[in-house]
Amino acid sequence: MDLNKRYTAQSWPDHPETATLEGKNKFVGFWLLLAAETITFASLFATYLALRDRGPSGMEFSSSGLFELPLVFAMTMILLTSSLTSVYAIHHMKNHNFKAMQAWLGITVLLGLTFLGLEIYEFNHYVHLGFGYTNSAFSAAFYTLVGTHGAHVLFGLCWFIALMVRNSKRGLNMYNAPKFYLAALYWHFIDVVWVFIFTVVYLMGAIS
Amino acid sequence: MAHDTTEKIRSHAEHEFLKKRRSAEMRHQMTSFAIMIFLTLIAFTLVAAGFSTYLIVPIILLLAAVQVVLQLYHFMHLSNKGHGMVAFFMFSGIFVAFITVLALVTIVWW
Amino acid sequence: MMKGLTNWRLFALMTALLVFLAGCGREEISTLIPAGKVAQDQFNLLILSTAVMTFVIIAVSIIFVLAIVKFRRSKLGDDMIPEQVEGSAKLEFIWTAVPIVLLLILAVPTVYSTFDLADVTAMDSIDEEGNQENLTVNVTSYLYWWEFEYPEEGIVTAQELVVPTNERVYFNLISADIKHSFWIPSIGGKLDVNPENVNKFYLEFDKESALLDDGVYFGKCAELCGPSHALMDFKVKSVDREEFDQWVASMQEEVESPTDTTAQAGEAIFGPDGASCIGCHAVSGTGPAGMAGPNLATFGDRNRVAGFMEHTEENVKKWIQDPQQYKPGNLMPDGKSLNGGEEFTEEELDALAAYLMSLSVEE
Amino acid sequence: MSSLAQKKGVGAVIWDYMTTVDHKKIAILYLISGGFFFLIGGVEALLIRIQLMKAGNDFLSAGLYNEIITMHGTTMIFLASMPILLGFMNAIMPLQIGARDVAFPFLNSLGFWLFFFGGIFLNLSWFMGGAPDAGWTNYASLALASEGHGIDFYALGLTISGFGTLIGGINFLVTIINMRAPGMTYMRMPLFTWTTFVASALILLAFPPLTVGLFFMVFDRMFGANFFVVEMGGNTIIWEHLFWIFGHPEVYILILPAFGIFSEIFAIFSRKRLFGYTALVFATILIGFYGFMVWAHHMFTVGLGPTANAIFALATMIIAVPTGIKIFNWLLTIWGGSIKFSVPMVYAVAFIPSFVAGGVTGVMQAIAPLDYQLHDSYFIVAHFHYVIVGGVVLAILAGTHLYWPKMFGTMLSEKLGHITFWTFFIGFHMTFFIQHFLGLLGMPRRVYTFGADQGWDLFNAISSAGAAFMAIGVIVMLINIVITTVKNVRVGNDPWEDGRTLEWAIPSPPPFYNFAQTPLVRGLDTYWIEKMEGNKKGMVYAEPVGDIHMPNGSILPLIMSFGMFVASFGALYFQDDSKPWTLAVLIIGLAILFGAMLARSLKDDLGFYIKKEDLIEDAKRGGNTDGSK
Ligand code: HEA
Ligand code: HEA
Ligand code: HEC
Ligand code: CUA
Ligand SMILES: [Cu+2]
Repeated sequence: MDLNKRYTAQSWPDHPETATLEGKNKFVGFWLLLAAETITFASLFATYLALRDRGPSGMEFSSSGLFELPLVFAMTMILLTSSLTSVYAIHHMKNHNFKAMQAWLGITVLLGLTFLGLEIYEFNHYVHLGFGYTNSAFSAAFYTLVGTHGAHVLFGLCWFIALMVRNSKRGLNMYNAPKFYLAALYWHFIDVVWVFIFTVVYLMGAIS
Repeated sequence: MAHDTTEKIRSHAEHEFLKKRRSAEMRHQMTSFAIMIFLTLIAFTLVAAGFSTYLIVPIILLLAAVQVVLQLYHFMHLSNKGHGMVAFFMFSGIFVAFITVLALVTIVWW
Repeated sequence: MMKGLTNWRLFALMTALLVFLAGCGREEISTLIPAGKVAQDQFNLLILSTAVMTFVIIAVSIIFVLAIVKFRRSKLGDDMIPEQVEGSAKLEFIWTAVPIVLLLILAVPTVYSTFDLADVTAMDSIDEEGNQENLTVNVTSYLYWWEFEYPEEGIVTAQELVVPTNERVYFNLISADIKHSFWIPSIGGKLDVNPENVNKFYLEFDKESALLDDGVYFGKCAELCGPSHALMDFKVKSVDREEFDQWVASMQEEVESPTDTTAQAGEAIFGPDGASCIGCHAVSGTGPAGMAGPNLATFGDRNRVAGFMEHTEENVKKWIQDPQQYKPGNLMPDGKSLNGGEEFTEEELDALAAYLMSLSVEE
Repeated sequence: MSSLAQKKGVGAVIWDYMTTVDHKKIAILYLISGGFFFLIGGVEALLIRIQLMKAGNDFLSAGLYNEIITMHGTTMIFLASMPILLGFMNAIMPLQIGARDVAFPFLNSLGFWLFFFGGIFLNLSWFMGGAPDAGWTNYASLALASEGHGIDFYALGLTISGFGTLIGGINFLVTIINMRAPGMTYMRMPLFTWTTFVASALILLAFPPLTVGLFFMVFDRMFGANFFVVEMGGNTIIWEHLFWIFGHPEVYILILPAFGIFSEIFAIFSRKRLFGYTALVFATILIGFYGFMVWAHHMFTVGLGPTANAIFALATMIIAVPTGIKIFNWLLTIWGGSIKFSVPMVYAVAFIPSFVAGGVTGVMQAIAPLDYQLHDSYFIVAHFHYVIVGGVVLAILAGTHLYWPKMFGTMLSEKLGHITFWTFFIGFHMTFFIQHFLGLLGMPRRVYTFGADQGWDLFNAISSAGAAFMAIGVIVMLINIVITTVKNVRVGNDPWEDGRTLEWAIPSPPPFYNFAQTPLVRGLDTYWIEKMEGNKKGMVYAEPVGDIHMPNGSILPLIMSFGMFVASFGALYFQDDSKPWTLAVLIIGLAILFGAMLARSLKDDLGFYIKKEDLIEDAKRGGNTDGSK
């Protein structure tokens, strides 16, 4: 594959992410990874549900009293929006508009960072209330589930940033187009997981 | 095994058509996004309003499921051409995910 | 005719096999010599399924042997190119349908028995006077020993379960530390003893254990639980109802001090002013339950020391001196540390052994 | 850079293997390390049998015995059987579908090195304070109570090698989905490729629960979490579920590729196409699917309640149906064929009754109330060794003989092969048949000793004697391998003469680009079709000779795996106060890992081209280059 080959918007293929065999392979492989991730998260959710509110006798924390819903609401909105901004980025990728793509990715990263900041704040807050990781089965399950999601956000951000920096000078080509596409897919997947987290952990917790 | 696609240059008309289609698609995405936000709002409002648990839980789970479908099908294009195999594996994954959750919520019962 | 013949052969073969095996096994522990309803039900399932499986194996073997005998290349010649057959829908149907039928034959009794053996609804039923109708035993497992509490009767014993024959006995199982599994092979299948929940089931004991060579049924821990998992045995005495009631009554009596002087000396060492064995071991049949060591009220009546060693004074002494050597990883301290840093003297050991052997509720 | 063959020094060869991304070399790496672990697991098995040879034996102490059974089970399943099968998949599957390589050559190598370092890590426990001792199932309450670091080695080691396996699975799936040669439709794929596909799908879907369970174990033991700590609200049954949601599919991950190997053998050595190919394919898929709905049959005695037990009992029994379909289709494949009893075929033929015997005892265990008696007794040990040794190990031995010429270009001795077969086969039945009865006579499994008064002495002695026969068989096989390698008599494309699928149409061993021209597949058993039609070249080409794009080798996979290996030591000793360096080691390890990952993603690695001229040149010399560049 020739990295220096220049494309114009007109010669840029319809589906750049799957236009080469490498692209196709990455694409299918990545989706398979997402299928595995689905099960990973399901196992974490299942454990969380089984251990929710379980702790040593006399534990003072329960899911109904602990969580800060307004904060969670803000986080949800931010993450949902970032999912849309990454859709814009890919839209521009497909139109072979590198600058616009980078800009939208930049916005996505900013939103992601905000989300991560809020999550760190939230965890810190709970820990200060005395709800530490080693307190109970409940706290372990909670932090592990939500924290694993947080780690995915962090990884997604690093990925975006690495791609943006690495390719800033050379623009779009057949080699990196699939990478951008997959990073965006990953980001959507993170959003999907969050939808379940806010529903199952926070909302269902608040009313249990 | 061809590693580069044979290059195809679109005519001007084709290109314009494609751009139109993409913009239309983008409007579509905006709609999905609006729906997602709306569903989220409903979910949070329901909880804030404090209806009976038995009522809310199924509803918010359903809302979550709808959102996920929107993400998968619109943002992630799961229904597009060439996604047959990956969709199959995603569903297998969801199936295993489902029985895992089912097992741990029903069978760890004490 | 052909079919009848195979069936007959099969039956003969199975009977022969079982006779052979029964000869090898021990009545105290073999699942092939069931001594109670539960084990009997399970044994019947074993026979039924073995018959079905033997049929399967024979069917496969016939085709198999014919094929490898008839179609060897050495017989057919080197150049023979067989016809490339694609398959046969009819055959596919047959070998889908027949196994399904066979499985259905197994499925019905499986489901029935699964529910039947799990039926503990009668556990809490009470008669007019408000007494429990059925005997319930609370089993608690500890690292390498078993405690049996009879809540209605208010008595506790360890290592040796005593039960009446010919009635249902219900069990509540819970573990005090890690997971174990409660299994008396000739009486019925096992049930896990989990740390987080109480498991319930019932067993029936048809035969008095006194009629066995060893006088007891052998019970086992069936879940890997550490180094001495292999030694976490217990014994079961099944006696008729009358004898059982007597046993309960004498368990409920106050313990009398021994009359023999050596044993009296042993009692002193055992007590709070001696090596404080009493801090971990109760010697009264009334308990309490949940002590750090097994209740020793019936020690003199036991069949084994620590569940698996021959029941002799010699072994008791060895055990007290160095439990680790015999049951690695068990939680009883060795003689030296119990005796304030000094080994027990031979006399002290004699005394302890005599005392322990004198602890008895049988006449 | 040219494909010219050249003599290389030992160092260069080792470096070549450390950096290779060629699926055929990775296959060899898998085979060697898997074989090595098989020997270790086998020696552990022999130690077990020596200890249980007679009542009250004191050859091994109680604690050591538990370590040995744990490591025996873990090693055999995760480090021996699975990698060896992955090796065969790597060696053969791309050839069968007419591909030049797998989809992700780099990840392929990463998968291997992760497995390798995970396995080494696990086995280092022997020298670093004791091996894991809670059984290969590692049930949580015992695992948390276990002292020392054995369990930590287990949890971290399996996490690492588990990642490797998962990567391997994804790689094979994508390869099969995207890289089949023109004309190779799904329903024309050889059965070994099909079983690779389904087994990889099972890897994809089954490993995540295990990984999560292991993570919980790591966090509970090393970082103070309480997932399984009952007093803190934890629940140990969660581990059992997660383990078996993985564990049951795992046994099908083992047996399906074995089925695949035997399917190939039956067709080749009967000179007949597989009877009921379509049924075989669907049965494979069905087994994979049902595999996910039966895991609780390992937990019948846990106390899940009669409803759960009944459902899982019935679901389990159903698996007998697709498995039966396979057995009968194999029987009908040899029926009417022309059977040649070469070594691979002898194994395949012996496999049928052995596996059926193991399968039907599985169905007996599926009868929940009966399983209350059988569970955790030697009956279970007998069952799973019948299916594993009688299925998987026989397949591995058969596959070794079958594919040895394709992988190494030499033929293992038939005579020694038959000796191995008979000693191993007799030993196998002797060891394990009698164990059914031990179980029925009340002998629990995982006991380091047993009393003489329980009637188990004779049977245990017989069982131990059988193990010795198996050992002789394995040793003869090692001798066979050495002799064959020393003699080095080269063979042609189709050494068994009746090969049916694409891998037999190309040289043994194949050139590193596999196919100079991508083949066009014209039907099931494409090579057989060409042979029957008198096509001397063995295949029809889908493209003219042209430049071939190949990936570059890389040392990064090894470095990444090594990073995880290092980081694991940091995590392992994390809670030891006496070791202040743990955090530093953890960080260094992760830095190596992520550094290598970053290097990989920042450096464009576009591979290289083999020139058309070189290919033509190569073809003249028989197309037998060794792939050095
Ligand atoms: C390769 C590995 C492998 C395979 C293929 C199987 C196959 C099967 N296994 Fe096995 N199993 C194990 C490996 C395997 N198992 C291991 C390792 C354990 C123990 C783990 C541990 O605790 O350490 C275990 C334990 C195990 C248990 C738990 C026992 C217990 O601990 O209490 C059960 C219970 O149902 C079971 C059932 C089955 C069944 C029904 C099959 C079926 O797939 C078998 C199907 C095949 C046939 C039935 C034969 C061919 C069919 C016909 C000829 C058709 C006609 C047949 C009939 C109508 C019956 N297995
Ligand atoms: C793939 C899986 C696999 C394989 C192949 C085997 C193979 C064998 N297994 Fe095992 N086994 C398990 C998986 C496997 N096993 C599992 C999962 C358990 C449960 C563990 C647990 O309870 O947690 C188990 C448990 C287990 C037990 C029960 C232990 C107990 O419960 O207390 C026994 C006892 O007999 C046993 C025996 C054997 C024997 C004799 C072989 C033989 O077939 C081995 C044959 C191989 C050899 C004999 C190798 C010979 C090697 C040489 C001669 C070396 C030469 C040396 C050099 C050149 C360096 N195994
Ligand atoms: C720290 C508690 C503790 C103390 C103190 C203790 N034991 Fe024990 N003892 C145990 C435990 C626990 C067992 C069960 C060991 C096993 O079987 O795993 C046991 C078992 C025994 C047994 C075998 C019981 C049986 O049912 O067969 C005897 C006999 C015994 N102890 C005697 C003594 C004597 C005598 C002393 C004092 C010198 C003593 N013990 C002090 C904890 C204790
Ligand atoms: Cu208790 Cu094994
Ligand atoms: Cu299973």
